[in-house]
Amino acid sequence: MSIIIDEHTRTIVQGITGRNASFHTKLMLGYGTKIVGGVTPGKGGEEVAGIRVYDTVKECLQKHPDATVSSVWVPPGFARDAILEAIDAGIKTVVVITERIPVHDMLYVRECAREKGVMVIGGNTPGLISPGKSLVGMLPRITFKPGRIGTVARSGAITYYLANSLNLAGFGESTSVGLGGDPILGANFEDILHLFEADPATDAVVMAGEIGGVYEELAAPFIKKMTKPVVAFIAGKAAPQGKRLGHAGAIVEGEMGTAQSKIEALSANGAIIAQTLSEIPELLRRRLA
Amino acid sequence: MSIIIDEHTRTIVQGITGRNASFHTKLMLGYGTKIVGGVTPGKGGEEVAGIRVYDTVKECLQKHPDATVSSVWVPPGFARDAILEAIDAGIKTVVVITERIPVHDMLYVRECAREKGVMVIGGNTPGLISPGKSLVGMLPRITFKPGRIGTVARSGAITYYLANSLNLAGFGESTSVGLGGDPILGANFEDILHLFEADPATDAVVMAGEIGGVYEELAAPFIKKMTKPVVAFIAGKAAPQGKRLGHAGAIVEGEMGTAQSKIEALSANGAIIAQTLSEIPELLRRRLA
Amino acid sequence: MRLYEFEAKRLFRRFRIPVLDAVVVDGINEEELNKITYPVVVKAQTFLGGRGKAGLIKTAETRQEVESVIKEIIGESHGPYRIEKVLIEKKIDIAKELYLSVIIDRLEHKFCVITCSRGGVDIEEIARQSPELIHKYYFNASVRFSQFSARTIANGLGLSGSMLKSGAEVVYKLFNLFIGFDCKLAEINPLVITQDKKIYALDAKVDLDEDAMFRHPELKELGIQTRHEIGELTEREKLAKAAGIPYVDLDGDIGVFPGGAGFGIAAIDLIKHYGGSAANFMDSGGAPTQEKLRKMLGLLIDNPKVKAIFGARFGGISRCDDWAKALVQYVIENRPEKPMIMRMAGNMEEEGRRVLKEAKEKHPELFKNIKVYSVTTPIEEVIKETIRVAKAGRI
Amino acid sequence: MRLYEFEAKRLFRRFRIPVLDAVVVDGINEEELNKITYPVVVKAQTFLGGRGKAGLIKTAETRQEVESVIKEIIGESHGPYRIEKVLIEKKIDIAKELYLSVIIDRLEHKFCVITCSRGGVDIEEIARQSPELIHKYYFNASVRFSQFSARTIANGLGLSGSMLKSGAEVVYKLFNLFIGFDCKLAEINPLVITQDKKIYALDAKVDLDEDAMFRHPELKELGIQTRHEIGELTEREKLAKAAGIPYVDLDGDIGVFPGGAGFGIAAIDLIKHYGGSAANFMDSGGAPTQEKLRKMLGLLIDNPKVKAIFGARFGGISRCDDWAKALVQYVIENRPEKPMIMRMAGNMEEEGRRVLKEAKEKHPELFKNIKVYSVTTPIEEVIKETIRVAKAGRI
Repeated sequence: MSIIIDEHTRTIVQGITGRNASFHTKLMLGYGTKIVGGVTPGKGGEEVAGIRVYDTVKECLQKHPDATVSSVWVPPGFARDAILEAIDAGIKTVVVITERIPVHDMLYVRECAREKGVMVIGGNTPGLISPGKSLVGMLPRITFKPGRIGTVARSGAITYYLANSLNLAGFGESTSVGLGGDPILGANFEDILHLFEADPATDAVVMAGEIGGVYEELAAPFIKKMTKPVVAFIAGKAAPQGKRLGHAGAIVEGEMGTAQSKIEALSANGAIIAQTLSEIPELLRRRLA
Repeated sequence: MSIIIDEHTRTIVQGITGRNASFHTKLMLGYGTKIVGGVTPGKGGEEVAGIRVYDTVKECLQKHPDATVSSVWVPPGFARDAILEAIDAGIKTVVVITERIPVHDMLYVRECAREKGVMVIGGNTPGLISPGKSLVGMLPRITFKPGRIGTVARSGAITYYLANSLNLAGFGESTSVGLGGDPILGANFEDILHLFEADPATDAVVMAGEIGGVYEELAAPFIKKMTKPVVAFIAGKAAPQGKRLGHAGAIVEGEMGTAQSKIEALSANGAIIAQTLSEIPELLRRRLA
Repeated sequence: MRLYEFEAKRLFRRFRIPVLDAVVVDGINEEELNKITYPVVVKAQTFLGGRGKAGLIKTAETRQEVESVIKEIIGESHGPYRIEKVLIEKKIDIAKELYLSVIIDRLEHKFCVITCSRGGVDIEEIARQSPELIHKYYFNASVRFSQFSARTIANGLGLSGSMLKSGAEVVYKLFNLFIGFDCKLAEINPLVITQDKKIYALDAKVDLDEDAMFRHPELKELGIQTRHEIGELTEREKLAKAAGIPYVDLDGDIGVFPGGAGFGIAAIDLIKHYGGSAANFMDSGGAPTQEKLRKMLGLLIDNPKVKAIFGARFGGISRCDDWAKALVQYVIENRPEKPMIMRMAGNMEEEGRRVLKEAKEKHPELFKNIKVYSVTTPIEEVIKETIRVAKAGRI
Repeated sequence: MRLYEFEAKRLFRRFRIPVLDAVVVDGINEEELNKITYPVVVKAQTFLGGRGKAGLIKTAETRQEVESVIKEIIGESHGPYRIEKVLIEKKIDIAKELYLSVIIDRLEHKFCVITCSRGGVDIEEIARQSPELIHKYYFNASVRFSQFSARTIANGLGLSGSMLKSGAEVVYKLFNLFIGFDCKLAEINPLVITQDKKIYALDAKVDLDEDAMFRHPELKELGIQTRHEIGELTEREKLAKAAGIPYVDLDGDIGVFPGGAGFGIAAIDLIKHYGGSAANFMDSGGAPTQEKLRKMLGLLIDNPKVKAIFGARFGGISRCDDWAKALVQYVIENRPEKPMIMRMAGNMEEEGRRVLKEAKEKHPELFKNIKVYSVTTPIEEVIKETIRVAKAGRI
């Protein structure tokens, strides 16, 4: 078992003919991900890595009605439309690789998705992986191994280093989910924690957050209700206040977005706080013992 | 009993300070209609016929939380906003007197109303009356008498002549509803027929339609399911094809909007067709005997 | 309100829907004709379809030919219309003709995009004969139209590659035009693809919502005015229109002076049912002023075909006292001799009766041909009485 | 991206939100100052609040006074900012000051209109002390903002009569501006009502979504350019910005050359945790080109404070081979001597290792201060090693 994707999941790739998308389509296929079609408007009929390209998601799903997951790789100005297209066509999980999607667009997309019961992951997510089963996105396969720890993080690289630290210590992942680095996200920590809590193949969860936004704080109350241990790592404790660090999601805004606020909220609700990546396996081991 | 309004119904008047609205507010009060407040933006604090005017529907309902019905008398360019305001504030039935509301506006308003379970009657309706109990709109009280016939018509004047014909023959009305003459309506024949069918105080229904639109045809299948007799009068049999007769609702459009099409659909589903107004009482008498 | 092709294409240009360069002339306009490069297509401007079959679309290769075609077409009749203008467009090499429209579906209460992979022909005919060629896409009025919907629609038209994108662009823009101008219909038939892979709206049909005109002052900038849309107006219809009165001339001899439009339509039926014949349709609108009521009456009195007037006022939003005052003032000022059989009931009836009574006492000779029944006389009795009077020529 | 008051007011004018006539000067501009009628208010243009308390808003009654005030204010410091421009507006008689803003509420994921009947003061202060004065109204992103909502909001501000209407107009337009320009914040504090019952946005604060700038070419027409928003840029930050690299100078001696922003932030924490000190924050963005990677490296090498470089590449959307090639080319071209402790893992790692190995064999002397660990060495070991090297000054 795993969450969201497994060895049976059929996926499609929106924007498949782009440089990154076509490159990672090959890597995903190499990993065993079942990609049944791609979509690029105006390129219907072409092929990428042996995968048929369609003009619209609707047409693609007419040919492949068993596809339930789409990854979106289009430029930010087209992301809103591509996500809405996937939702409208009946896709159940949309993994949005595209970064820097306008905030108003994501607010609109979130509403449509919630209304239709669709999970949107991202934007600016590296994707997710259920090791040994399926990989949707661009996570480096080398660092992920099958196991019983669920991970969820906002940053792509931290997702990789988390798995790397776990694996070097003998752990593996049931599923690793990247939430994405954009300021407004589809799925948030709480959504994913719910899934891990219900997943029989997951024994514990590691979540990694960072300064900016409120998703860590919003998830804290649910952690208290969970039966499974949660280890949390928060980046940005040493970040200078008021300095803009890279993507917009990392602006320190108000009292709620600080590393301190997040750590306090998580810790107060029973999460185990990790100061470094390398201590995470030990913290897990102690709680799982 | 009666449908939609009765002696307990609390109503408000939107656009109350206008010439027609203030005049008919007096007539409604004279009839016994319980008007608890009026709304005209910028005129909050004034009074019309002893009724307090508020700036917004929300404020009005805060003071009079028992109001469930609003009549809307604002100019057509403001109608959409006024109706949405009533719906948003929690009004359950909106009676739209305003005529010539843009078609796109009414389509939008209909969706919002249906989503919130609100009944919008009109636009371009004379209103409705449950004789002896309550009158919302501008129907002339003189022609309506308490009784057990429900009437529903698109045209205002035909609503009056129907009641007049019924009363001269000894019948009275449980409730008379004017659907309105605009091309896109909120409530349609079928909605009102459902209510009359369920109303213990109604023995039979008279419906009056006219050329243009499809509301008569759409209602026909439900008539077949009704236990109560329905007499139908359709205006426009002698109207020249393709001539625009007054309001937009009366354009003959396609095969569905003709008097012939309506009469056939209604008749095939068990409605009794009246050729003149004066024969209606006799047709009712025969069926109710 | 239906627009002429050349007007609709002005809206298209504003929304950047590709149309051909064109000139519009109402005769041999040297300056405009000098702009043309040949060959061209000359198209009569009219509201009816079937212009091709009617010989109202013609090609021309030279200046001489174009002038003779213009002279030939302008002044021709097409159904009830006289052709006053022609649109002259460059002739192009067509590879494919499609059909595309946006309408309001009154059954579903939604906007509906209709497409067909066979355009340039009568779409209703195709819908009957090959319904499988017609695609319909429904959209709620509350939902923003998305680019992906436009692509899905273009894809359903069989477009692919670069044509998918330009086709989707046209769909997207046409939908936005439909919303932006409060249309009841926006149609392109045919939407053509040329041999060199360009896409054009070759024809354009737009039907605007009259009731939304108040929020489209930009139409005036585009030179588009409100007008009567079906058929030519009679002189009396023009007078009525100028006064803001919906009015249609009919063939009979009974002038109908009703309350609302619905009863106006019913009255024509009832007059026919009882063996008479109405001279007109008329609508007073919501709450007419006394001045408007007098104008309405004047239209009937001044019509030589009218032998008697049937009047009915059921005061709702309109008031009986206003109606009575208007009647009295008109009669005193114009001293009409035609018989008027009327009925007055409803709101402010008492006051109305008082006004009538006073006037009659003061000017008995002016009111001898005027009867005003009350609520106790069934309306159909009043109609029958009017028919009798019209036939007899007197009360 | 935060706008200056005078820029925000340009957006306000475009949406017809009433603002006072004003001139903006960066010194004694004769032509502009000749347009003034006295008395006026001279306001320093800066991103921080509290200008009044800081003496950066002053009145002037005469030309002489205004010139002396301008000279006084321009060049002053306000927090990290140097005042470069002042806005000069007519002084008006204020009867009432209100607060109005539209923001994105990230807890609710909705747009939120915030009002307060006490404006012109620190709104966060009021929210703490008198929360009952603050009203919040939430709106879904998918719903059209209605005039009635604007009236309800104006009503909640205690406005009535004609002021209700003009207040509602401002609310409606501010919301539309917020949507129309993809704002994160649009604020009027204070919104003033004058003694003669006029309403003006006396101050204006707008924060735009950088990620939506691509669809607002109209900002350029309005003279508004993308910029760094908080604090003054260092020379190196300016260089980075010109190259499109998010970069912030910090105080330490370890140059951080990370993958994404998230790990860049974590790396600063971890360096501190293990007793070191980072010299910078930097983000490579999604999939950086080799050229961009070389520029990133150059920023660190050229920084005299940097004693050692910590590099980490976990190839995801970015590829290890690109990263390795960029490193090799930079080293060959620039022959840097600073030690670099790196780690490379992930997508295309094998190819990356091959590139590095070849280069090292060809130019062993250039790579003697460069170590590139693999996936089997924990990242924190690499950080500790870098701290050790930075302290020792050599590998």
